[in-house]
Amino acid sequence: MSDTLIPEPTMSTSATMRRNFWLGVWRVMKRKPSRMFGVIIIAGFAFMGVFGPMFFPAQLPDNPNAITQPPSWAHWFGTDPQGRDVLALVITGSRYVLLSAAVTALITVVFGTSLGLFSGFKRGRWDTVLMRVTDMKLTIPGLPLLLVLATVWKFGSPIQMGLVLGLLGWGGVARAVRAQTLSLRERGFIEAARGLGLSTRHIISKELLPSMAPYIAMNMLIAVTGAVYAQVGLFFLGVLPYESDNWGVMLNLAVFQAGAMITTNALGYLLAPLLAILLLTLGIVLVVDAMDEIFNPRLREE
Amino acid sequence: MITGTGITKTFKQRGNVLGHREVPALRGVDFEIAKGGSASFIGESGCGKTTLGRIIAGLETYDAGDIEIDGTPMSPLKHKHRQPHFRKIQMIHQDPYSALNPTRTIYQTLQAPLALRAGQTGRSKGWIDERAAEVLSLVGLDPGTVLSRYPHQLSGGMRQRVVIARALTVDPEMLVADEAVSMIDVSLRLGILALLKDLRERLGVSVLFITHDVATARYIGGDGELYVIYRGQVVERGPVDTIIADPVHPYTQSLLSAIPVLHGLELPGEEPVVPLESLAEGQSESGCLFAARCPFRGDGCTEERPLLRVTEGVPQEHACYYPQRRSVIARPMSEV
Amino acid sequence: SGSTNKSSSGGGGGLFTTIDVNRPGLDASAPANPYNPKGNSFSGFNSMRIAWVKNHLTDPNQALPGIAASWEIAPDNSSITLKLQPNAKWSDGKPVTAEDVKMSIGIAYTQGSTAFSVTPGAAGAAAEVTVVDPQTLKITQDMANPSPKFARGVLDTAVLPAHVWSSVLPADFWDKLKAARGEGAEAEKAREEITALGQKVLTFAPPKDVSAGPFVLERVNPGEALLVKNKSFFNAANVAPAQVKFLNYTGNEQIWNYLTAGKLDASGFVAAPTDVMNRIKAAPGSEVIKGYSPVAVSMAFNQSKKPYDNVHVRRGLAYLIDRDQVTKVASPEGGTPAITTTGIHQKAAQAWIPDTLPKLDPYKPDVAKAEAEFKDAGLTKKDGKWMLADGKAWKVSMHAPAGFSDWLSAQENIKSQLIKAGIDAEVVTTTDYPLYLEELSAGKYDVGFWLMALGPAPYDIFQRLYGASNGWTNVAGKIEHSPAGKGGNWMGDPEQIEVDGAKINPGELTGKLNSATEDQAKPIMAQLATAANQDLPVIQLWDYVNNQFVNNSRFTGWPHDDEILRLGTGVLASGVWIQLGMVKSKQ
Amino acid sequence: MMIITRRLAGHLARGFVMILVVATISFFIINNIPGDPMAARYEKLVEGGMAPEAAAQAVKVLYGFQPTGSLWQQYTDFMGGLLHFDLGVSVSRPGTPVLDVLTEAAKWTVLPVLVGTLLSFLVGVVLGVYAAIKRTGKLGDALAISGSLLHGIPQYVLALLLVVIFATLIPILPADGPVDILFDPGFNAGYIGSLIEHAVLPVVTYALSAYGGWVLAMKSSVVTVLGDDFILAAELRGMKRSIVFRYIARNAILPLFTILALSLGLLLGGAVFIEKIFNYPGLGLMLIDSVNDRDYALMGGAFLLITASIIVANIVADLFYTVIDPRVRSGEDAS
Amino acid sequence: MADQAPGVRIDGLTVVYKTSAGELPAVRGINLTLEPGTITGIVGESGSGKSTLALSLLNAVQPPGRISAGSVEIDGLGDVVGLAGEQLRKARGAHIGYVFQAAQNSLNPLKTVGKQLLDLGRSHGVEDLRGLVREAKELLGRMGLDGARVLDSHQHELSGGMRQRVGIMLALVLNAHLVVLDEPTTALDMITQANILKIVREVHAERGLTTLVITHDIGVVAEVADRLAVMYGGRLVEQGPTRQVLGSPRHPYTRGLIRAIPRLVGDIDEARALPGRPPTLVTVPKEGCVFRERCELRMDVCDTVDPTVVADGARVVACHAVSVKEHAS
Ligand SMILES: Nc1ncnc2c1ncn2[C@@H]1O[C@H](COP(=O)(O)OP(=O)(O)OP(=O)(O)O)[C@@H](O)[C@H]1O
Ligand SMILES: Nc1ncnc2c1ncn2[C@@H]1O[C@H](COP(=O)(O)OP(=O)(O)OP(=O)(O)O)[C@@H](O)[C@H]1O
Ligand SMILES: [Mg+2]
Ligand SMILES: [Mg+2]
Repeated sequence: MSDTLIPEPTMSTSATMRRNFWLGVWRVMKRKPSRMFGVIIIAGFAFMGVFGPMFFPAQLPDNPNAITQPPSWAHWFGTDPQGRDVLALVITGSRYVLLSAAVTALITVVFGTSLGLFSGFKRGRWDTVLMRVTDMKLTIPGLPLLLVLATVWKFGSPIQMGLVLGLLGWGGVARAVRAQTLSLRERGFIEAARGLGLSTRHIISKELLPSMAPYIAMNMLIAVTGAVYAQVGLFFLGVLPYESDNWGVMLNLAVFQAGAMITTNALGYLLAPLLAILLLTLGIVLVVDAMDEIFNPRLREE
Repeated sequence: MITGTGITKTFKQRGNVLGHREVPALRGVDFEIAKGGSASFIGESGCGKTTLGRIIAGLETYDAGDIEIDGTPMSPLKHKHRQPHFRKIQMIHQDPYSALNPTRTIYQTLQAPLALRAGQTGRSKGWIDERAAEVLSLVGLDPGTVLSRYPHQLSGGMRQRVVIARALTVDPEMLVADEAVSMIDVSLRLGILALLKDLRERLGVSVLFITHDVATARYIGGDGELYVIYRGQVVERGPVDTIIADPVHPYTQSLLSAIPVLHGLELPGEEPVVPLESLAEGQSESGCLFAARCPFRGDGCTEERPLLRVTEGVPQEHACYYPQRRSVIARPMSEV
Repeated sequence: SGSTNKSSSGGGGGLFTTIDVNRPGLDASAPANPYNPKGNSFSGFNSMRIAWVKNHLTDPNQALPGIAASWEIAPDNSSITLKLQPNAKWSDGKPVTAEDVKMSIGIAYTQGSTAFSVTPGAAGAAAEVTVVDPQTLKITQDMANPSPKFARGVLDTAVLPAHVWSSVLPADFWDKLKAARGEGAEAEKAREEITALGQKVLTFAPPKDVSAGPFVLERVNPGEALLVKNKSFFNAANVAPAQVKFLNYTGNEQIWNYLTAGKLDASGFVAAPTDVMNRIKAAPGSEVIKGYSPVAVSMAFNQSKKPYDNVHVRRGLAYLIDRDQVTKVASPEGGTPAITTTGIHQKAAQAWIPDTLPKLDPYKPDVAKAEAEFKDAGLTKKDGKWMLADGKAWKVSMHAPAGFSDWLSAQENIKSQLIKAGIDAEVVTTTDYPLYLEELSAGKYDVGFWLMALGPAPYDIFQRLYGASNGWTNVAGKIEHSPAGKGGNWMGDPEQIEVDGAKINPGELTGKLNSATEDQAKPIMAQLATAANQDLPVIQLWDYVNNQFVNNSRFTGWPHDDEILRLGTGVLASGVWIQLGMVKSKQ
Repeated sequence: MMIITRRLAGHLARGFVMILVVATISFFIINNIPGDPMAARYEKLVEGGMAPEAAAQAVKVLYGFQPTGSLWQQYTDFMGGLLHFDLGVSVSRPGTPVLDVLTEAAKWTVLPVLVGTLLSFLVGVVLGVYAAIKRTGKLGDALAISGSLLHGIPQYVLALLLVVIFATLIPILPADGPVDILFDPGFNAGYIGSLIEHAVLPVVTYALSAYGGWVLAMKSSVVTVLGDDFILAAELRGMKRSIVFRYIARNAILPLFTILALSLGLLLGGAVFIEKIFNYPGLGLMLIDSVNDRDYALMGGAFLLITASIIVANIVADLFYTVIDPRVRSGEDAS
Repeated sequence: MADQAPGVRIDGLTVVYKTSAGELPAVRGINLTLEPGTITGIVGESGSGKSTLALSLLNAVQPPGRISAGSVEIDGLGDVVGLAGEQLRKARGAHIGYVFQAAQNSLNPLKTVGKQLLDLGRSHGVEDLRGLVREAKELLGRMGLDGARVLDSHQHELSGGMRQRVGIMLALVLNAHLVVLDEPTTALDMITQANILKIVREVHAERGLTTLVITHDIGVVAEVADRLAVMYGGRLVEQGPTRQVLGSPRHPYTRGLIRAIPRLVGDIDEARALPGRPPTLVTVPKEGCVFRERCELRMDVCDTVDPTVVADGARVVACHAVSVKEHAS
């Protein structure tokens, strides 16, 4: 029966599939213009984080004669109390924020996913123990813990910052992934794969993970926002060491030093990082909206 | 040859610290399926058919008893060593929608187990592609159009065929078909059944057919054995046609009586048996499990549980103190 | 000495709204106890002191009358005799007597204060407290280690009602105190016991506020505290407000908000950026009264770190940093750029060392001079960047605690100035002040900011520069020096430094100031100022200005007299002005 | 009833263990906090003109009672105290037991959190239903997107914006504490009015920041329920719209109640930003203060209290569910 | 309220669903008459439009679907397609009882059956609620259940068969005389199914109803229905008295369907699968015979012309081949 034509899709294998995937993503994105907008925003932030600082000198030019100026043509968001351009600060500051957010997201997702997968897949005693730990972790309130931790550790670099936030943030993902794993486990196809003798690695990486991709991706984006908020918030509260162009520090200085609440001169200094956060939120919200469709081949193609 | 002796399974329904509920799903089931042969399990919803099927396919553990595959008992083996044996037994799920990974194309679905085989036997990638096309052709699908599809792009019948094709990739000795057609369009069901029958005949794959529809059991495994299961216990066991024609256990009789009569074509059986209603209540654990619902219950039925055995004048094994033939099934008008 | 101003017309009533800028976070559960760090006791309002000491430029013993109407200081500072206000009364109507004051002094001993300390050998400690008559007390100084500011220490003591607080001190307290002044194990034990009493004092919660001040605490909630006029106050007739409301705050921005909204009738100084300052000044009735604050901030070096051990490097930096610019960015209203590094606030310097001041190097910004100094120090300039003598990169790493925004601004500005001059620089913050201090004194930082020139007493002025932080400790009048990096010596100046060709020991000189009279002090001050100027253990950046915000919409009569404005730290000046009858309700 | 008691027993046991663990963690973290509060206090006194020796003595008085003894000793003392609800004595407020400080602060947290959460819950749930019903329309889209946005915006951003608008640009609302002192505390119009006026901004911030979550949760819950057969069945039986609506609402709101209880617990600790920005003297602000004051005892106590409130909220949520969902009540798993 | 079994005349009924490919008909040009007092069964495979048709009887097609043409005349109600608002709501339940496809989930999980019954009574302005409860208990008792206990139970406390009976009770308790049962036994096991079918038959007779039973299982229709209609791709391809249709099916689809059922007795090999597969909304031919792709009697005309519905006494068939044969014979 066999030497029938070697069917066409076998040659197409991964390359075409990948192409089809991206075509599908394109279709999903096109369906709602808002999603495109979201992607553009996120791409913009990513670009800003990677290349933004390159457009500016390491030490931003300051001007002691023009400190805390209101927005003008020269300085779209005005200047800070050192007379530096606020927009430039936001842009150069994005790297810290986004880098640590990326680290957080990575840790959250990798740690949370592996733990959730392991727990849901192994079940039994391991599951019980891990989930108790996760429960406990989830019970401990993050922000207060961070406040207390901030007195013990110095979050010197964005990587360290991201690390700590990541280690505090995996609980939710682990929970969600475990729940997903448990429910997928009951699906026929996982059982079939086990029956066929496929390796656990195959089952996890090829069968489970792709099905959970939207959840994971969504959680990753949520982790990114969460991390941005948490760290900016901590800097804002002033419990973390100061970094001159950090968004949170800008907020802190705008409020507690430049008097943004009192004079409109400093309003730009306050609003610029706020707007950056809002915009990032918006971008992420819009993209999360498309996540399910991107990873679901059915929704992708319709 | 696959045999099981005294398979017992009790589910512990998760409670909390202070205890849990026990659900006895199987109570010492014996079975035997010859190479290339067939067997059918029938019974009401919740009687334990699926559980038994999953145990046979190695997807579920059991509390007592043992399964022997080609003479090798499974219990003493470690999980890792059992696996190659159980791989010879492949399960066809009831629901072809969930049995295929929606994120993987049919090619990917078939390729994974084939790649495993290829790796073990040192075959080339070309062989994988060839074999993928081959198994699809075996189940009557056109590889050219199907391979690159995602499951959602196929109809229910095609999906079920893909599921069967996937099972065939590992050259199984037995297929466990759990209600394999109940979610498929009526007009297509017979196609799948025919395919299974065909595979049995051509490839010598034995088929274990799990269903609540006796007629389909007859279609696939007319020459095999029928196991009637009630609340985890086999209450009647024998050749399919014998049991259909001459059921002796009141539960089997109720099941057969319940089959709708095609009024234009058939005449109803003369002595239909309707069980006394009280399925949910009074699930007493003592005596005959069916006693509470049995219209013919007699002395002793509620005291000691009847075990599967052969009695005089009854060709098939049964677990009833008062076995009696009754004409319950509808007969075609043409025969009358 | 002075007397109560009785000329003004009476009360007038009204609500006086103010804020204690030194104490964020009013705590509703804290007692009206002046020693409790969160206590709801507002100095000048419901908390009275013997007198209100001033930050005179040179004389630490000047004060405005408080519960003491007048006092006499022995010419050799060996004693002070207090005359209480003749009709001073507690808010519950009982008279304030010399016994009350004596008990207050006893309580002060348990807490430790400048004049009432049980630490053996403490300078300027009192030896004896004698009640002469119900209105008169005499307090003598232990002349073993006298201090010219003994009287200040006595005057600056809170008075508490004996009939409320007496249970806090045991009956044999004065005997114990006497024992504590001795030597040996017995004395040690007595001192322990007195210190232990301190705990009791600290946590003592009077059932209700009994005040000898113009006001008495009515109630506190987490947002505000309300005080009402003390009808029994000796000068009640001239106390204008009927009620005083203390607002709470958690951050400066809130005070700015109050001020721009014209909510506050008076407030101590709070740093504010220029724009905010302008808004505040623009508020109706708003006025800023400039006062004197004997504090300066400096950029301090850790000389165990290279290249700061080299005086040329420090001088080079002094020539580079434009202090005017730094001050303009960091503290435009609250500070004036230091004219040069002297270790003394410039106003006080003019009084203390008028002849020496012009001779000191002003370190005017001068790149050429700076570069010459760096070259002298062996530094090299490569690709426009200054390298250390050993060829390694040089980065000026400045530290500050995170909450100190004016310091941070200053450091940011300095950083940018240095970078422009080819010196790499960075600003590193520490989460908070306690940690900053701990790490600073552990020698973890290269460069940090440091407060100094804490007048008016000459010893206090210089001990910030040539005291413990620089290795010299003063134990019972004996000066000892620990080497750099040990015993809290993080500045690391050598024990002897050369000034105008002569070797001096600045620590010892500073120690001498502790007992020197004004005339004796002057030449020493000149010597030390010159030493600081030439050796530059720190670079003095700006001298603080103690501005007071007042509002003329509801009350008038704010003093503008510089002398009156120089009230000591920790006192709510407006409370003193009110009790003296200066402040009037606007009709 | 049996089930409820059983569940409660399990929860309490687990909650107790949790508290012990958290207490241990906080004890050790807090014991490792660097920074010497004595040094800072000393500096302050010296800056204020006190002689160094005297300042040293004053500091000793203030911090003289700092815990001494081995770490293990301190730990057992701490845990022993816990069993009697004794959280030690505040360092920055000498003489005041931590528990007193906490209860005082908790008072100011609980009220606005409660009001804000309930308010947002009501509004969010109603609009969530609307968003679900109109989910294909523009309005539904707008509600959902605005919900996501508000849900996504950090609390402090909202709070800052509100302060800028209502306390700075158009100064119509106070942002400085919980009440005006001039009013006699008690049940009188002035005092209560002042309380309310001061609570407006914090409450609105809570409400706004929580609202998005409710809208989204309610929307998805309603969409799920709308897809349930029994709703169509009820319509096909000719049930009144109001009754059908009640069916939808009650079934959809059920899972939200759990979240509600949980979020109340979480909010107790999560109020840090709002309290800081509005100077509302609740637990969050106190936590920040205690961190800044290096008041170990207070910090540990606050942290513990916040965690405990979450644990309690968890238990309450679960029991609540047990009571209102007949499926759980009868022992079946409702998942 | 009609106290007698009403007749129903469905005329030219077309229902379309809005999809990404535009509005597509799920039910097209259906003419069907339910004689008063009869049980009519409709069989068809998944997606053939059975539920859509059933919902149309109550004018309850859910968005994105809508009735685009045709009428449903019910005695005593008029054209249901024209009803709206309160009128329509009152007709549902009181005139037409509907037993839901997945009756397992047709009850509010949070309320007891009794409370839902009272809600139903209030919705229809029943004044004598006690009477309603009595009636319900009677009905349940009639179906072999302990009425009081069932009314006191929540959905999850009832088994599938019990829920289905509760569904039937709720459809009948307001004294509706037209009852639509959509897949009343799907997902029930054999014995329960037989039981429910028996109840349907008995209740139908006792209360004098007009009943429409919808199923994909010919066996079910064969058990209960007087008349049988076969649907395929949204069209009615054949109808007639059950015994006649089963005994001598005319339409090739009906024939194929019957042949595809494995039987308990007789030669197994007679059973044969239908080739091809049922169409979906998108793949169903827009013109011509909907069944032609799978038809063994396919002719050229089938591709372009809709077969006309030919009535022959009580039997109706829509097939070119059949009419040709008839003409020939
Ligand atoms: N994982 C499980 N946990 C607890 N109980 C289970 C589990 N799986 C099955 N059961 C119980 O075991 C019994 C047998 O279930 P099983 O699924 O084998 O029945 P079945 O005969 O296949 O029924 P159906 O015809 O409905 O598929 C049932 O009572 C079921 O509730
Ligand atoms: N909401 C909907 N949107 C789009 N198409 C729909 C919708 N509901 C039903 N359809 C389509 O209408 C056709 C008829 O559906 P209907 O539910 O009436 O079929 P059915 O015969 O009842 O099938 P089943 O046996 O699966 O219940 C199907 O092709 C289905 O895909
Ligand atoms: Mg099953
Ligand atoms: Mg249907």
